[in-house]
Amino acid sequence: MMPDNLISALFPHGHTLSAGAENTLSGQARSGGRDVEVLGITNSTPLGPETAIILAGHVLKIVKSDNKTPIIFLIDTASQRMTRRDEMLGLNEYLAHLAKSIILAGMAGHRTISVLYGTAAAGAFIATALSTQTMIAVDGAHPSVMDLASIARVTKLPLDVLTEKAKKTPVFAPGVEPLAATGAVSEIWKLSDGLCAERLSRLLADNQSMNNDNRDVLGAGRGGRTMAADVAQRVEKAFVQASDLKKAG
Amino acid sequence: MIPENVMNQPSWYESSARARIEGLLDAGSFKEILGPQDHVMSPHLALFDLPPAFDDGMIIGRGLIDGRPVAIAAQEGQFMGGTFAEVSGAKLVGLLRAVARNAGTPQEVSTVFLLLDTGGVRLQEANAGEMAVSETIHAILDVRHAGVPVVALIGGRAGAFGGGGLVTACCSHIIISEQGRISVSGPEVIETNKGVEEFDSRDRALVWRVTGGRSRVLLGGADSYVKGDIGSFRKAAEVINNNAPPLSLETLEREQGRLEHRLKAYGNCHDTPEIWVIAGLSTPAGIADLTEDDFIDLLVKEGVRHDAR
Amino acid sequence: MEKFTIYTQAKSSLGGKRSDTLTGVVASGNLEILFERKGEPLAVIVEVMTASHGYQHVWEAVIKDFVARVSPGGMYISIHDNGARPDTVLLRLMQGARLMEARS
Amino acid sequence: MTDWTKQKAERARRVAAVTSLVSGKVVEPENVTSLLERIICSGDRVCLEGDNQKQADFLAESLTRVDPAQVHDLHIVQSGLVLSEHIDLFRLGIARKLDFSYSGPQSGAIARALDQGKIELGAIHTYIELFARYFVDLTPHVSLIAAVSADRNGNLYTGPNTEDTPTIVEATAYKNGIVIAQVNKIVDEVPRTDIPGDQVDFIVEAPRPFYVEPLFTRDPAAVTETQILMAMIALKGIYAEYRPRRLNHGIGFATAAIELLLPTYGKQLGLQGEVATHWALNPHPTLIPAIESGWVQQIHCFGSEVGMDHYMSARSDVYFIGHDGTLRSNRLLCQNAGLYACDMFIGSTLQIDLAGNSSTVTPDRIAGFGGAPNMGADAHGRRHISDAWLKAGREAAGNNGPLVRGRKLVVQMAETFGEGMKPAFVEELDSIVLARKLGMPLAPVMIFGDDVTHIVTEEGVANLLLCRNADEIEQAIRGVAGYTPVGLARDRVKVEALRQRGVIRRPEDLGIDILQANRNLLAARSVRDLVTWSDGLYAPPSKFRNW
Repeated sequence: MMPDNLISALFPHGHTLSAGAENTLSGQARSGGRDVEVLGITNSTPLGPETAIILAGHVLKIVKSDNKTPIIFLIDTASQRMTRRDEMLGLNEYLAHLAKSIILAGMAGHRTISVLYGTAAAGAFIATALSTQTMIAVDGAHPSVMDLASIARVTKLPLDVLTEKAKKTPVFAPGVEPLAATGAVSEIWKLSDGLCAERLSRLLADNQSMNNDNRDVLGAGRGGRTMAADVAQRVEKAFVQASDLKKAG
Repeated sequence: MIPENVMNQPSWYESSARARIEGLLDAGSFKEILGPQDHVMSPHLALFDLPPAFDDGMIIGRGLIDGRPVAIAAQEGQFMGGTFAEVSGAKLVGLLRAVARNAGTPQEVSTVFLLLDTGGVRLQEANAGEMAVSETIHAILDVRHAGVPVVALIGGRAGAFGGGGLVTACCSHIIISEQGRISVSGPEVIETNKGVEEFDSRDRALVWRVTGGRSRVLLGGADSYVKGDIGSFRKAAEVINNNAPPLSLETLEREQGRLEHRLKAYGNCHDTPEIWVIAGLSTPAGIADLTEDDFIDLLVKEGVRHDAR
Repeated sequence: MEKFTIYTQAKSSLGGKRSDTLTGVVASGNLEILFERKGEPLAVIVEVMTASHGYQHVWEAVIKDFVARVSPGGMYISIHDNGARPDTVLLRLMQGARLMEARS
Repeated sequence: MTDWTKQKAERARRVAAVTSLVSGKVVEPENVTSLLERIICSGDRVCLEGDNQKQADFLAESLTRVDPAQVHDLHIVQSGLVLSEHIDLFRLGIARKLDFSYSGPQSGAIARALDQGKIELGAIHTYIELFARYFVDLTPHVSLIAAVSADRNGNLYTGPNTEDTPTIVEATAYKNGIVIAQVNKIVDEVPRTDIPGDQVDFIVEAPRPFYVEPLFTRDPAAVTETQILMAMIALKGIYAEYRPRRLNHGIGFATAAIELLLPTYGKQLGLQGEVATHWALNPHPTLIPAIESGWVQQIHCFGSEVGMDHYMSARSDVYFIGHDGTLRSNRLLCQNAGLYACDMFIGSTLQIDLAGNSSTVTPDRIAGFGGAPNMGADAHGRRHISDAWLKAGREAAGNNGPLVRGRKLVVQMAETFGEGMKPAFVEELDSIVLARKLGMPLAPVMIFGDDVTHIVTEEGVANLLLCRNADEIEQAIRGVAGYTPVGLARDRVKVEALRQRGVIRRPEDLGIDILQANRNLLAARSVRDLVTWSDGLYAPPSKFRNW
């Protein structure tokens, strides 16, 4: 099913989006007076090799056209598909290929933005929404790594204890707010306020140093990841010093 | 008389992350960054009453292989399953960013080696771990974009699961041993979610047929296959040079073609021997039972090469 | 997590030049021990963080035997324990001391 | 006039009652439950073959389906009670009384059933003891057995897992009992006749092959440094001292470590050809490196082991192999060999008290004994000598004492702390607590202290032969009990005195550097290595693979 509400909120000035095979969508739209490419996953589809390879194919075709058109990803996936067959075929390669294609598009000068309007979890989340330069959460977005019940099973902690802990420490809690705190989500939009199209065109206009992954800095500022940015920076400094040490020794 | 093929060098599978680094690099050349004495540890494990590790299970630094400067990162699979977490992830991300930033400077390295041994994201700090995986992938691609190959070495107890499977497939080149496993969802996870009929995680021969080193290298999920001793990993690491594929549109288009073909050719198979039948291998049901030497001969004969990655 | 520090004295300083070493891994039933050469030459300070509660007297007995066997004066020893048994603790301590005694 | 053939007549009556259900000796699987209802009468003693490994599982399942109103109060007499169906018989009221040896996975269920009064327990036997009673007062009326194949005359091929079958059939068939066999396949000709057809009344081709549990496979990858240290202590402190050539090993990891150290550390000690040449032993995969290195001359087996069949067939100089080319095992005979023909038993245990009594019973489990008590007992009937036996006997008698007889070396290995930091050394065995709770007149002690000659822990070896009184035994045990409460409560002066006398020997007393105890000493570090050692002949079950 096409996310018509979302599409009309983002692209009131027209689009040619249509549903494709394997619960994908694709087409072009207008935003802020320019053409954008739009790709998506619908129906909370668990991400398997078929869906991933179709989307990656679209992305690579857009990159090949060499016109630097922005790409907007509308994401409603689930976790990666969990079957023996998919793993046997190398699901990790398919998901990584999709991630690489999206990141390559960014490197090649395409502004990449994901709009999460449904669920996304674990490897599917990494391969899609988290591979774009900017991620937006709208109504219905529910990103997660794993649901609390599964975390409870793995950590062997009672669910209610875990739920209680999650309130105090959002570092493992599912949902938009905890993930926004880590820097994953840039902005949270409401479809009903009628401002989404405007916000999108503003984002598209701002393409300064978009290939600098600064989500850890964002996470530090928001208090959801207090150590990551600092540790990474310390390592970067020490890396240069370690090379000096080598020469000295 | 102990057979030579048993009484071998220290095994990669059994060794600690630190022992792997020692064995991989030129003797005494490892310079650790944020080592144990810096006490940079996970702030989150105390909430779960779990003991931290001085290095958070991620050992990073610089060193030499055959005199060439390299960057190296190793996950300790025995600590929290080698998981990606806030600190362990940030150490890796910082290292990769430093490599990308210093490419072309006197501080540059020729290659990055990732000794992955991971169950994926550390669930006790799931969001930070998920972000660490994503940031690692971005940083690996930046390193590759800067012209420095990133090589994954897979052969530890924990394998390369979850986000670790994605990270592996983002590298320029993958070296794997028989014991190595690469997958996204682990067999136990699939069994828990989909039932034992879908994936019997206790049938370990099946687990290895689906995720193990031999199947991965035959199917194209890994590039080099080595025996399980540290010395063999080092030998394979020595010969990696800058002809690893750059990250480019052409590379990804070739990968697109390779993965589309795989799906089309083998998409109806349910176990790897069915794939080997279609692929025309001579002992489709007996791949796992070949000796290491016979399997390596088979690879040479088949000329399996998957350089589009 | 239970945390405590054991202060004791050795008869002599531990030989060797290494400033620090790490032995063991925080795996189930295992522990990691960080040896650092710092502080008074005969003092032995052992900082323990352990997932098994209620065994401080056992730790003290193990450390006492270790100090009697090896005389690790001048060592600051930090331990992260994930339920290692006392024999494993003693083995790791001996391994760590042996590494510290190395010439470089 | 006395009728001296009542049993014979009764047997004939029962056999006649099932003529409509059988064709010759063959019964179809769907008719088995009806057949059992007519063959078995309430109150019968029934042996439902449950060996250490091989299980007559289809017959067990069929027996649980009989009508308890018709068949009840059975007296189950079998060595292994390991399937859930075995417990179901008691739960359903089909069986009431039980005499057995070993329960393994059902140990918790047996304890619960006992507690609920569902089982009336006769005794927990050792294997030989139960087999002996088959011929005295526990002779089965009906035995339900398992074999690999049968011909239409009932000749059975039991395959490598012959185990208990000949003993059960001997007792049943020659005392007017009825023998029913499930087989994996009915064939025209069996590869060899393990059980002659005239001792077998009925055969059924089971819908699936009988279940076999791989009980003796210890993954070298799981052998710890502590176990390696203990193995080194045992090799240097016991094997090198007494030079036992004929022996049995238990199935724990500590003895697996010894097996894996023979070709390395054992060779360094110059022990090859001097010790461990002849064995009464299950087919331990971890012994493959020692066999391949030429240490082992001969092994007789209690049963087989999953994956070892091809290897053993190809090593017929070492193993007992039939003319058909497959292993012949026999639990009774091998247990007897372990009791009388071995100089040493060495095995792991879970709990040892201050008198050296040991047990694997925990408060909520009745695991039974299996063979350890026979292997781990001095055979007072033994009359032949060996150097090891005489040396142990001399030590026990004291240098000046009269030599009454030799002693079997009975060595218990225990890591001072077990799973979950549970101390192996205790003031009182859990089995004694359990016996009190269940009102059992005899506590299930695995090996009695007066049979134990040595205790090996990671702290050292205690030689109880050299102890002259109960106090010395207690301090010798405390002296190797490490940091357990029992160990911490040692009398340090007395322990040091015992050490001076050589009663206690620590690694350093034996010239062992504990930092040598490392996994690179193992001749094989993985199951894959064992396969390589075996030249590809060993085919481990899937659950032990990582390739």
